[in-house]
Amino acid sequence: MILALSGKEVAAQLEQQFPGSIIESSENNLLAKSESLLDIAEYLKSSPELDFDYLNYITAVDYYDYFEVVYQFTSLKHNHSLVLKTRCYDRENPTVPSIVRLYQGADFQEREIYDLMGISFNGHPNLKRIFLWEGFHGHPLRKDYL
Amino acid sequence: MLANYGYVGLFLVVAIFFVVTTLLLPITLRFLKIVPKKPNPIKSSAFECGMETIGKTWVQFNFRYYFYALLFITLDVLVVFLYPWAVDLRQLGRFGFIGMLIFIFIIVVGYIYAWRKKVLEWK
Amino acid sequence: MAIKTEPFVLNIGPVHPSTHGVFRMRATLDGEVIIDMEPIFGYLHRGIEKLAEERTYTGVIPLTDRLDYIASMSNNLAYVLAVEKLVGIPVPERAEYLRVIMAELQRIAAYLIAVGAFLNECGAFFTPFLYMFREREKIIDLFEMVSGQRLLYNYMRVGGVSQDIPEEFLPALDKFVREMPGFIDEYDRLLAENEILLARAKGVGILTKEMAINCSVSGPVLRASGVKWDIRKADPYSIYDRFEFEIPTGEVGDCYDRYRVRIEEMRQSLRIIEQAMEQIPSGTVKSEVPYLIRPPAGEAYAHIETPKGELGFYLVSDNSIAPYRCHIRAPSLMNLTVLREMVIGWKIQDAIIIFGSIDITVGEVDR
Amino acid sequence: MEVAEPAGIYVYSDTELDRAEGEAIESLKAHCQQPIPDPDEWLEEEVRRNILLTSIDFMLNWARRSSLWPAICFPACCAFELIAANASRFDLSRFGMEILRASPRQADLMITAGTLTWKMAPQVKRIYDQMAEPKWVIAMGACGISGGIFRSSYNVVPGYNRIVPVDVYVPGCPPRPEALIYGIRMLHHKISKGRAIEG
Repeated sequence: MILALSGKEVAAQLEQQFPGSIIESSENNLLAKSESLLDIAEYLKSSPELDFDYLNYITAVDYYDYFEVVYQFTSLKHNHSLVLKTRCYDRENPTVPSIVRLYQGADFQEREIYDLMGISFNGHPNLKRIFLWEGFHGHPLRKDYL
Repeated sequence: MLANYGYVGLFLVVAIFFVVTTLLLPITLRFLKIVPKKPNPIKSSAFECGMETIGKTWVQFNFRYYFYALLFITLDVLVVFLYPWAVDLRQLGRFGFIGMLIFIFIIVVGYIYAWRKKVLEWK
Repeated sequence: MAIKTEPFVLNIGPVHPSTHGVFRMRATLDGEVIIDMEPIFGYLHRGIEKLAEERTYTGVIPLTDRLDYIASMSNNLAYVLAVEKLVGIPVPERAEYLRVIMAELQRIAAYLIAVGAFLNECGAFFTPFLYMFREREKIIDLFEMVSGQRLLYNYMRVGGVSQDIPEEFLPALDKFVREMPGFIDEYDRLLAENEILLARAKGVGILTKEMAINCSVSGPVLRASGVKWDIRKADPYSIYDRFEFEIPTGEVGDCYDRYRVRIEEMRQSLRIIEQAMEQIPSGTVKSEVPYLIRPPAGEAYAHIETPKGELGFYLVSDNSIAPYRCHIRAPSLMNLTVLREMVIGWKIQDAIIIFGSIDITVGEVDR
Repeated sequence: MEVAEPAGIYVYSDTELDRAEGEAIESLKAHCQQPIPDPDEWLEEEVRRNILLTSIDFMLNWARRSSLWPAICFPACCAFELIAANASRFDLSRFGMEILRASPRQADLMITAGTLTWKMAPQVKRIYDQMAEPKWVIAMGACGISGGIFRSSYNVVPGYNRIVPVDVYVPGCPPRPEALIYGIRMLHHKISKGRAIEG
């Protein structure tokens, strides 16, 4: 049975590692600042007792006044999983650090979010549209797309 | 003796007739408008999985394809000489047989040399 | 004397017999060896996630059929589990057993296509493919009895399944389950020690365990690399914890291991179906669900083990009748992350085999 | 035989290739907003033909319709119904459609099995143009006829007749192999009524 780690425990651990990086932590997910996302993911992957080595998915949701990027990590050894979220508030050019260096599986998913939602990931080696063609105007999955 | 040449002549006539008809058939069918002819630039361009071809195709290829061609030609020449020898083996008798063996032996030496030099490895 | 050879760009493009649909590889070649390869998607991007946002929760089910169109029962199951997790609807026992039977039958049908297409690309021109289609037709007859459709079934509903099985379904299923191991042994005898397949698939396209985990690969491709990870065992959904079955894993992670894992998993699925047929209770098949489901605001993620890998649905609801956001975690798209590393350095014909052994469906890649 | 190391990952910069493909798609999308009329206006008007031509027409039409080879245009789900129709149960080779030809050069019938998106449209148009003359098109499935269940999507062409002239429409999602065979039989009737020799 995959034990979904509660956001509160992990938040406590992360707080003393990176003070001030956790905005809020509810029962089943963990909201972090987007600036410190990269080293949180680094810590989650490298720390022995957490050891999240498998990235389930990355997705993005458009809540009109902010974008929310959702990551779910799983540890194949300890059989537990964690949902990590970040938010970016400006709508013209939302950027989130890319975690392709840590999880190569994030490559296509980040390109898909850039293509359909318009969130650009700085640090991504090959960020361009994955499903639509180059000249396509706009990002279809946004709520204000016609 | 003359009759034998008759057969060769007959064979030549049939061959020419066959070649001429296969060449002229599409032209006559097109003339009779049975085969429709609607050329357009896209139809004459190369088919590459539905995309235009990218970049130039006259590139410098790897050398190993050339080795294969060379080896094929050397061994193919051997086959051409074998045909007339095989047709009247009984008249040639033992002398012809030994001669051909020597000829084959020379070619096989070249083949073994190429084999030992690992030319046939498909890297 | 080293002769400089120039690279040459070739499109193994959208219209190609062995790309399992419309998938394009832009390969840079030196002679036959691939120096570099860029996968290009999007030729079948129908925007299913956008369409899902303007349909009711029950209306999205036909959309999920068309995701991985050769395993549409599994897609339905994944979506329906996500909605039930969001809304919290109990599912009657008989419906749970029916879902497991249909999902496992669909796994066998999808593996038959996967192995058939893989061998088709190995050069066994259509012989094993037609053998395996002969068995798949039997499974399709069973599905037609149940849902009336041959390929896209739209069979499962939130809270159960759409209709009960006719009474001649179980005898037909019993006949199928008794015959099928014989056919699988027939393929195995035909293919397992076949020296052409061994020569072309053994040691070709090796995927190491670390790369597989790092690239979030899932399904038979991950298990063939030696990682014992199957969601039916790791995170048992519906009633999979009541059946016992093994998880076959390969050692090296080459194309031959992926072939072996798929053949073994067919046998395990047959075992599950046998156990499910014995324990199936009678009773209702669908719990009371309002016509327009209006889940409480919140989010839910449910993932199941489909023949391609871990298919997950991430649903966000804002207490309206349509999902606010419906993200689909497509296993085929993740499995393609490793294609570039596995293909570079091999010849084109090996690249086609490696791509065939990963076994993707473009409907799920492009969504 | 060491290989000259390629300049960077790609020998060409692929972004301008993508942009070129993008413009091709945009121009095709702007150009193809109206459906192309189906090539069957000659079916209705009664053509007076003398006997000699009719017998040649009959013979040629019989030859053409009994060996239609389908070209490969397999985007989505209908492809598996087409393969099932080709497999041993609903044998399409009874009608002379022995093999699914991979290249359009050797094909004279295009069965469009699947949803057409705007990114795939230039490729399908190119495949159609590269097929040899007397060629026919069967639009298979609801997505082929009118975009089907994905009609309101931003990336789906509402029907193949925007891109290629369609001869026979086979409804269904996916249509059963029997429905496809019925559509092929209708195409056979249509070919047998046609004029084999133009002009």
